[in-house]
Amino acid sequence: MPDASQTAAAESAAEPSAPPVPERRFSETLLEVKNITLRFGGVKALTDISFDIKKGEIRAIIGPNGAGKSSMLNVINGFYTPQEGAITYKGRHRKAMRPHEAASTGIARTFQNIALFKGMSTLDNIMTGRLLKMKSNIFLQALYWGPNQREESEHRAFCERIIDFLEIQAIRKTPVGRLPYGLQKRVELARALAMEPDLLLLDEPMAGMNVEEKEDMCRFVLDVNDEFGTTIALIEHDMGVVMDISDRVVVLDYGRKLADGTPDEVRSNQAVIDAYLGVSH
Amino acid sequence: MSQPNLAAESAPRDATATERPLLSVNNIEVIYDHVILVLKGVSLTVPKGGIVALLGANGAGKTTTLKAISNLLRAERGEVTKGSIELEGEAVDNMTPNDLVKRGVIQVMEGRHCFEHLTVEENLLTGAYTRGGDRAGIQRDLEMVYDYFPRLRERRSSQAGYTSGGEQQMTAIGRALMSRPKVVLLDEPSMGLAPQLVEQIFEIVKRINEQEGVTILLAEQNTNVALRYAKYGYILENGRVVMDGPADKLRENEDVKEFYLGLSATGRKSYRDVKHYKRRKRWLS
Amino acid sequence: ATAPAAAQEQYVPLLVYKSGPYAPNGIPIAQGWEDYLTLINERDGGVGGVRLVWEECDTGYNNDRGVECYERLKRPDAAGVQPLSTGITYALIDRATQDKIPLFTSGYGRTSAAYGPVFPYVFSAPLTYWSGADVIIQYIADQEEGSLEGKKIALVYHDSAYGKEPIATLERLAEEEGFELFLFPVAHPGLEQKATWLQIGRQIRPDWVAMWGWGVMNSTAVKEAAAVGYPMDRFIGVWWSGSEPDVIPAGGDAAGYKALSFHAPGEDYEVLQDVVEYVYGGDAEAAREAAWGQVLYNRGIFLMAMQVEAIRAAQAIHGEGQTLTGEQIRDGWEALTLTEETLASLGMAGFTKPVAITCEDHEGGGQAFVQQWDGESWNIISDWYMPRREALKAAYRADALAYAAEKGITPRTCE
Amino acid sequence: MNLRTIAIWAVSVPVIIAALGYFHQGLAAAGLISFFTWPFYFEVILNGLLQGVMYSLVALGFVLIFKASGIFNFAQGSFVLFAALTMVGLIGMGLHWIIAFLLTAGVMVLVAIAVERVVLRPLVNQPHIILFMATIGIFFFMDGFGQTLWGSDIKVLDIGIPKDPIFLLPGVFEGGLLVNSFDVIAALCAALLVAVLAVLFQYTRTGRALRAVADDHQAALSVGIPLKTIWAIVWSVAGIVALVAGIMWGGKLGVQFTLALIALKALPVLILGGFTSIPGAIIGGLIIGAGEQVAENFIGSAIGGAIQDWFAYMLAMVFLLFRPQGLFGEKIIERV
Amino acid sequence: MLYREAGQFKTSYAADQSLFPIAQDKWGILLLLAFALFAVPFLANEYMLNSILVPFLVFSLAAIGLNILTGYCGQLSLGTGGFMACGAFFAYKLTTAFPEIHIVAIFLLSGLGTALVGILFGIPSLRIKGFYLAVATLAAQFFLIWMFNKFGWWTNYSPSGVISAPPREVIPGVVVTGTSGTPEAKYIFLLVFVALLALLAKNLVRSRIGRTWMAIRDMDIAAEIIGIRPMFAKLSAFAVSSFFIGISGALWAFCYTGSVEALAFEINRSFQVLFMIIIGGLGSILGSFMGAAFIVLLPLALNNGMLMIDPTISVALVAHIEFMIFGALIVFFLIVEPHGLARLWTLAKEKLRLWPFPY
Ligand SMILES: Nc1ncnc2c1ncn2[C@@H]1O[C@H](COP(=O)(O)OP(=O)(O)OP(=O)(O)O)[C@@H](O)[C@H]1O
Ligand SMILES: Nc1ncnc2c1ncn2[C@@H]1O[C@H](COP(=O)(O)OP(=O)(O)OP(=O)(O)O)[C@@H](O)[C@H]1O
Ligand SMILES: [Mg+2]
Ligand SMILES: [Mg+2]
Repeated sequence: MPDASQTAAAESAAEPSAPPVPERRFSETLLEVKNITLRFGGVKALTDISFDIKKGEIRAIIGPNGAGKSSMLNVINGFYTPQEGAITYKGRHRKAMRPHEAASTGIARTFQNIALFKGMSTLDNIMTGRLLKMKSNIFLQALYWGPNQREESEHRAFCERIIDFLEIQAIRKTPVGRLPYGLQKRVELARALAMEPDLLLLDEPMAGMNVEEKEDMCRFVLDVNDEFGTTIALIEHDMGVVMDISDRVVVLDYGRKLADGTPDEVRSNQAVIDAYLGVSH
Repeated sequence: MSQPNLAAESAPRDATATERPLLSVNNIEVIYDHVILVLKGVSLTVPKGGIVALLGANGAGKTTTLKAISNLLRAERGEVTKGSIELEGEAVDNMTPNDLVKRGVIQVMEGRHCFEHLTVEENLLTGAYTRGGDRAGIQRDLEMVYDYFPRLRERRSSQAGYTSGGEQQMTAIGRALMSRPKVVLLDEPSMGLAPQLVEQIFEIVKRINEQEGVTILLAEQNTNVALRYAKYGYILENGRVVMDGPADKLRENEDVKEFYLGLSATGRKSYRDVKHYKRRKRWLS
Repeated sequence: ATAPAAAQEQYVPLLVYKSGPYAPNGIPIAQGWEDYLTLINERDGGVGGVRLVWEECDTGYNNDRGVECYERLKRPDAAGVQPLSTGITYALIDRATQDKIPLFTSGYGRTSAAYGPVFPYVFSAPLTYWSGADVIIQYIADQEEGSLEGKKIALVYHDSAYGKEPIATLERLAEEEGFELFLFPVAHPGLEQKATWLQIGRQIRPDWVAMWGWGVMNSTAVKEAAAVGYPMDRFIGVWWSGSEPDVIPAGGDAAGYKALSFHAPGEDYEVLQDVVEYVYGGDAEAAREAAWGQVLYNRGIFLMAMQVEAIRAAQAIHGEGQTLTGEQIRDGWEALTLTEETLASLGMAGFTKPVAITCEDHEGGGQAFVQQWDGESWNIISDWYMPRREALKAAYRADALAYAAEKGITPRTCE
Repeated sequence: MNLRTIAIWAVSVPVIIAALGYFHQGLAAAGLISFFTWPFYFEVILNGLLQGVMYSLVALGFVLIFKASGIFNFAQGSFVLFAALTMVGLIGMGLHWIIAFLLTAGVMVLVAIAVERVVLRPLVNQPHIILFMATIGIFFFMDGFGQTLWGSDIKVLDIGIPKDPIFLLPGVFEGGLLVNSFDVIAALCAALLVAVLAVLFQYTRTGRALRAVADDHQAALSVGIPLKTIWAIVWSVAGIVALVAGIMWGGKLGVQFTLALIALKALPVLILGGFTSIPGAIIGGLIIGAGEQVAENFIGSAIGGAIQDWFAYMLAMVFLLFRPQGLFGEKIIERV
Repeated sequence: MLYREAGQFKTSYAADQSLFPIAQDKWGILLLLAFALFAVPFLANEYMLNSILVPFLVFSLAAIGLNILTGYCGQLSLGTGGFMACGAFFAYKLTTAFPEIHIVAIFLLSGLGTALVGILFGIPSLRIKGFYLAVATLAAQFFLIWMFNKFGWWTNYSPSGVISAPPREVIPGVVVTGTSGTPEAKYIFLLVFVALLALLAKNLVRSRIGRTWMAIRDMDIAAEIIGIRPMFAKLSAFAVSSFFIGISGALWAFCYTGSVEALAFEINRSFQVLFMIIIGGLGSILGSFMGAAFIVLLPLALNNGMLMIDPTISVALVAHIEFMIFGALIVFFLIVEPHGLARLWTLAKEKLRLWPFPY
């Protein structure tokens, strides 16, 4: 995320864009998934999947339950190692990678079944997102003095900005285990944002929210994308959301790629309608 | 409560005016951990054979209300400190969840809660625990669940811990159906399900409601669908019921339209157009 | 146990263990102590007219609990402490010396503390572990017609400070007498002896087995020995491995098992009859219920008798009929001489052998014998043995001086 | 367990035993350990296996409770002690041992019900570590209670199981292989118990409910599984298993306080077999028993002895490095 | 009405992040420390100092150590006793080999040595979790005790395997080790030393590394996905935890009992410390102190209390009843508040804050 000069630039860019949505164009490829196949024993979760994510876009992944969407994200951030295929990220080619390495190259994510640190407060959860950016060594930390204290304050300030941004000031010190579901999702987003990622993977960020909250969440996602230029890959079942905010959509079904294209293309694809949408939206 | 009751003549009772409601919750207060007051006087009634929706924002107390009914609160160090809950006129305070299931009240918990190490089929079978040795009946119902959710049949022998989110949700609902319930307390059944499946599940809910006479109390975020299938709705805010009424009336209400259905006067707005300055209006009480 | 306030009283703190893993052994000893103290008060009206009062604290045979108990019970006028555990003794040696309270560690504790110049407050009459090891070897040699050349002897020991004490002495003797020594440590609490006895019974097949065990380790050893068919009459325990709780659980299998002791088993001694009369009102059955006549009960009587005699000796120095401080009673210890006559006057004729403690020698020259379990009771089967002390005393001295050097203590001169 | 696994075990076990034997023979040849002979080696393994079954008997009680509630019951050792004490006490009152056994079993059921009411019910749905701690509370209570009731002196428990040494296969090995008849009978009892329990738990409705409870208390409640009853049943069964263990161990060692400590020997067994597997408790027991006896007899004497305590744990740890859930434990599910 | 935070506004993040954001807490702690430092040595008798306060402080340090590993990093350990033994024997070897090194340096060095051992035995934690990990730590426990018991080198070949602490001064003229130090000197030294170490621990757990540990504890997979290296996190927890535990072992041998054999640190010691942190509160430094107080004081209080009420009661019965009450109280406290005394304390404060209104 931004240092001061960037923020200023981003803010001016965040002037409301008037509807109808202008077709956004992206050229640079951030991540490319090539011929990925992932198996668990007999279960084939993904079969020969290829697609790409351009820098700066909002990319949606949709598909029926069990289609392999979450598995796809797990492959991207290194939690699962695919049996076949490879991933090119920021121009670098890789096959297997540990999740913490993925994190240090700028990939952050949220989880379908909330994976917050239940015993910690909201603020501490968000601060964990800053771990990679913090430098002071263990002795300074033990003394809590000088550079360490300054560092703690700086990062705290950063996290406070995110807290303001996501409007969760009131629950700063509450242990997250006690928060209602929707707020937990928001805290999870905050934690991911604190990592200042280049690529943000969101797994059903709006599940279990009502319309109003979804609106808020969409707003946040769009703002992150606009203001900080973060590339976003998003899994979501609410077609309204997907169609409204994503630039391109990839559709998975039973581990295979069914379609790939702009929301409008996907919406009118008969295979997609049959397999997933049911009634057309 | 300052908000006028929408249903002028207190709706749920008029259909079944003579009959006692199946379930009635009278002005309950719930406290967690002896200090956190979450429900501040919630009342609702569920008529026999009805589908009642419980709506409200995150943290409004929907889950808490359902758990209070099914007596699962104690396991979370919560307790009902005021008010009463009655099932067919009988207080349920001292019943264990097991008694309640035997009497036909079962809850589908939010966040799935499948038994990870059991296979999908074993998960379903645990739902039939209270039915004892009725093998043939259980087998029949198992088939019924598999017919409702064909995906589960495919995955029947995988450990539930390894199934996808949606599959787990189906397992959880199927598991509850296996107990042959009279009332199902459904906590966010649509969460994480593909749109097609959401419709399907609500169709199934409607079907069991109509065909088998199962009463449904439904906590939902997906107001749109919920109000389409429910006959009556309650809206919870901050641990209080702020509005209730027949589903169709609620759907017409301007506030509900704006805040729960995402419809403004001009129709559905794109999520792209929502502005920062738009702030929710809170019902004060 | 309280007396009219007017009379003089001498306070005796008792560290006991009546709970925990070692309770079966701790209970009869404590019973012996209490009964003897009661006897002195009831029969003689105290020591030189000074009544004995006591307080108990349960250590559970646990070192830190023992230290806590000591701190709780200690007073300047404490007659002395018997820690009844080698581990607790180690923890208390420095403290007691500083607090000027005598420690009486009879047949256990730090062996080299028998060297008085370095350990003025510790008394280990009548025998130390090293003496015990020496006696066992003497006895075995007698059974083997004088020569141990080429024999195999195994030591099964509790793997703690206590069990390790005899090793050095046995190693020295092995060298001198030409037998081969095998060591078998047994981890606390001593339930795991299968491997030990498989090796002993099936592989090494030593001619004799000696044991330094305590608590459940003893009975387990006897059972395991029986299970591999090791001949019981070639199995000798130290005095802490030769009491009823050690053999009764093994039932008939234990018959023939031997152990050292430094006081007689059984009931036929005047002092024990006195206990029945004065403490139990003549009811021998009630007394037997309370372990009267058992080996460890008799041990309790013996230990407390020594302590009472030390008080008496101290009164002889510092004034008859007075309450004395621990420091004064220490002087009594160093002047303690029990001859056959004094023993007889205490009703202990034949019960134990004379001791004479001096400033230099805190062991006092006691003797030990071998007893054997016949399935019903313990019987004396050997003469009294006198440990070969010249070599032992040199060893005490060397070890004690090394300790003094480490601690920066200047040894007293005895004269 | 299917045929294939059985075949694998049938082949690999003799191979491993032989390999270990040659390994030790090699060590002995190189002078690193003091002795090695094949008959003694087999004798050690045989005795180790029998000893291991005794461990399994205690481990079994742990497994039952863990399987059914996800609770690691620290108090199992004190149950063993308490059961044995009660049984001895009742025999001491002049009852026949069979009657005393039945009465004690009844007492253990009462204990189980009390534990459920007083401890488990209020702590439903708490993290495992809390429940673990609660069982430590029970441990202290039961230890104190048992001793207050029955005293802490050592007692003899003899129900007439013979304890004679037997020499097996005297034709094959010189002098035969020595085992004790008591150990053999104890092993048979344990095997029987395991078979019965394994069937009970794997293939019945109650068995399924137990496993459900272990996974998620709250969800189990929500589908109407009566935790009360389930727990009372399981703790009763565990209590009765403790009684059998108490009779065997008490018969071997005498009944007194230390009996509670044998629980510590059951830990590596449990961990190696997997907390949730009843057959695992037996197999784990066999491996630990044989392994530690071999180590103590051959290697221990070379490096100072009394190594079997840590050796058992090290052995279990090595197995865990390859299978973090134990040999037969349920796979640990890790997903996001 | 005394306990209010209203009106106390933080003007900087640094202020909000300070140790005790609420002024009452800060002053309360300072007062308590001042009392402990200046008043207690004069009020308490020798028994209280030697047998209650000193072991309490030593145990508190061990509990802090274990709490870092188990409470903060979620790695269940039953090897505390073994690590305490490491500290004790390292310190003994060091101070007998280099008598000129200052005793505090000896303690810190033996803590560092123990940290290395901790890392070694922590390696299996990269693969083994939960109760299964307990076995790895138990292996450490039994192995270390066996090693110290078996090899004479550790005890400078003392025939019994018992080491006794040589007298050492912390400042010229004030001996704090062995039995020659006065109870007051020992107590004050321990109080200051333990308080400082506790402060370090508190700082660690509220810094980056503490959050790393907690993340691993709460959900290791998610932690890895936000960029935490599990190996670093777990091994650092083992190291830091063993550091504290090692020091407490050294203090145990040097300042409390004055002499120990390896068996003093057997498995029961590990359980004892584990009880402390569970009763006191997992993941709480304050809880470590409370738990240590509970486990050290309660048995003594029960024991002394019963004898006070009825001096003729048999000590065996007292010991048994003490066991029963102790067990029952553990269960009772867990039922009242599963998250330990520290949590109970916070809840009480929360109630106080709301007082006189119930919610
Ligand atoms: N670790 C695993 N082991 C075994 N099977 C797995 C594992 N992870 C995923 N699967 C299987 O792979 C398939 C795809 O799962 P995934 O979670 O990716 O689905 P999804 O598209 O995210 O579905 P949903 O929308 O329901 O979350 C499912 O059938 C699931 O059971
Ligand atoms: N175990 C608990 N301990 C303390 N507070 C709790 C607990 N469970 C819930 N709460 C609090 O109770 C309030 C209501 O929670 P509840 O889960 O009932 O809301 P909900 O309406 O179901 O929300 P959602 O739509 O997010 O599921 C929340 O503010 C939450 O923080
Ligand atoms: Mg998914
Ligand atoms: Mg909810």
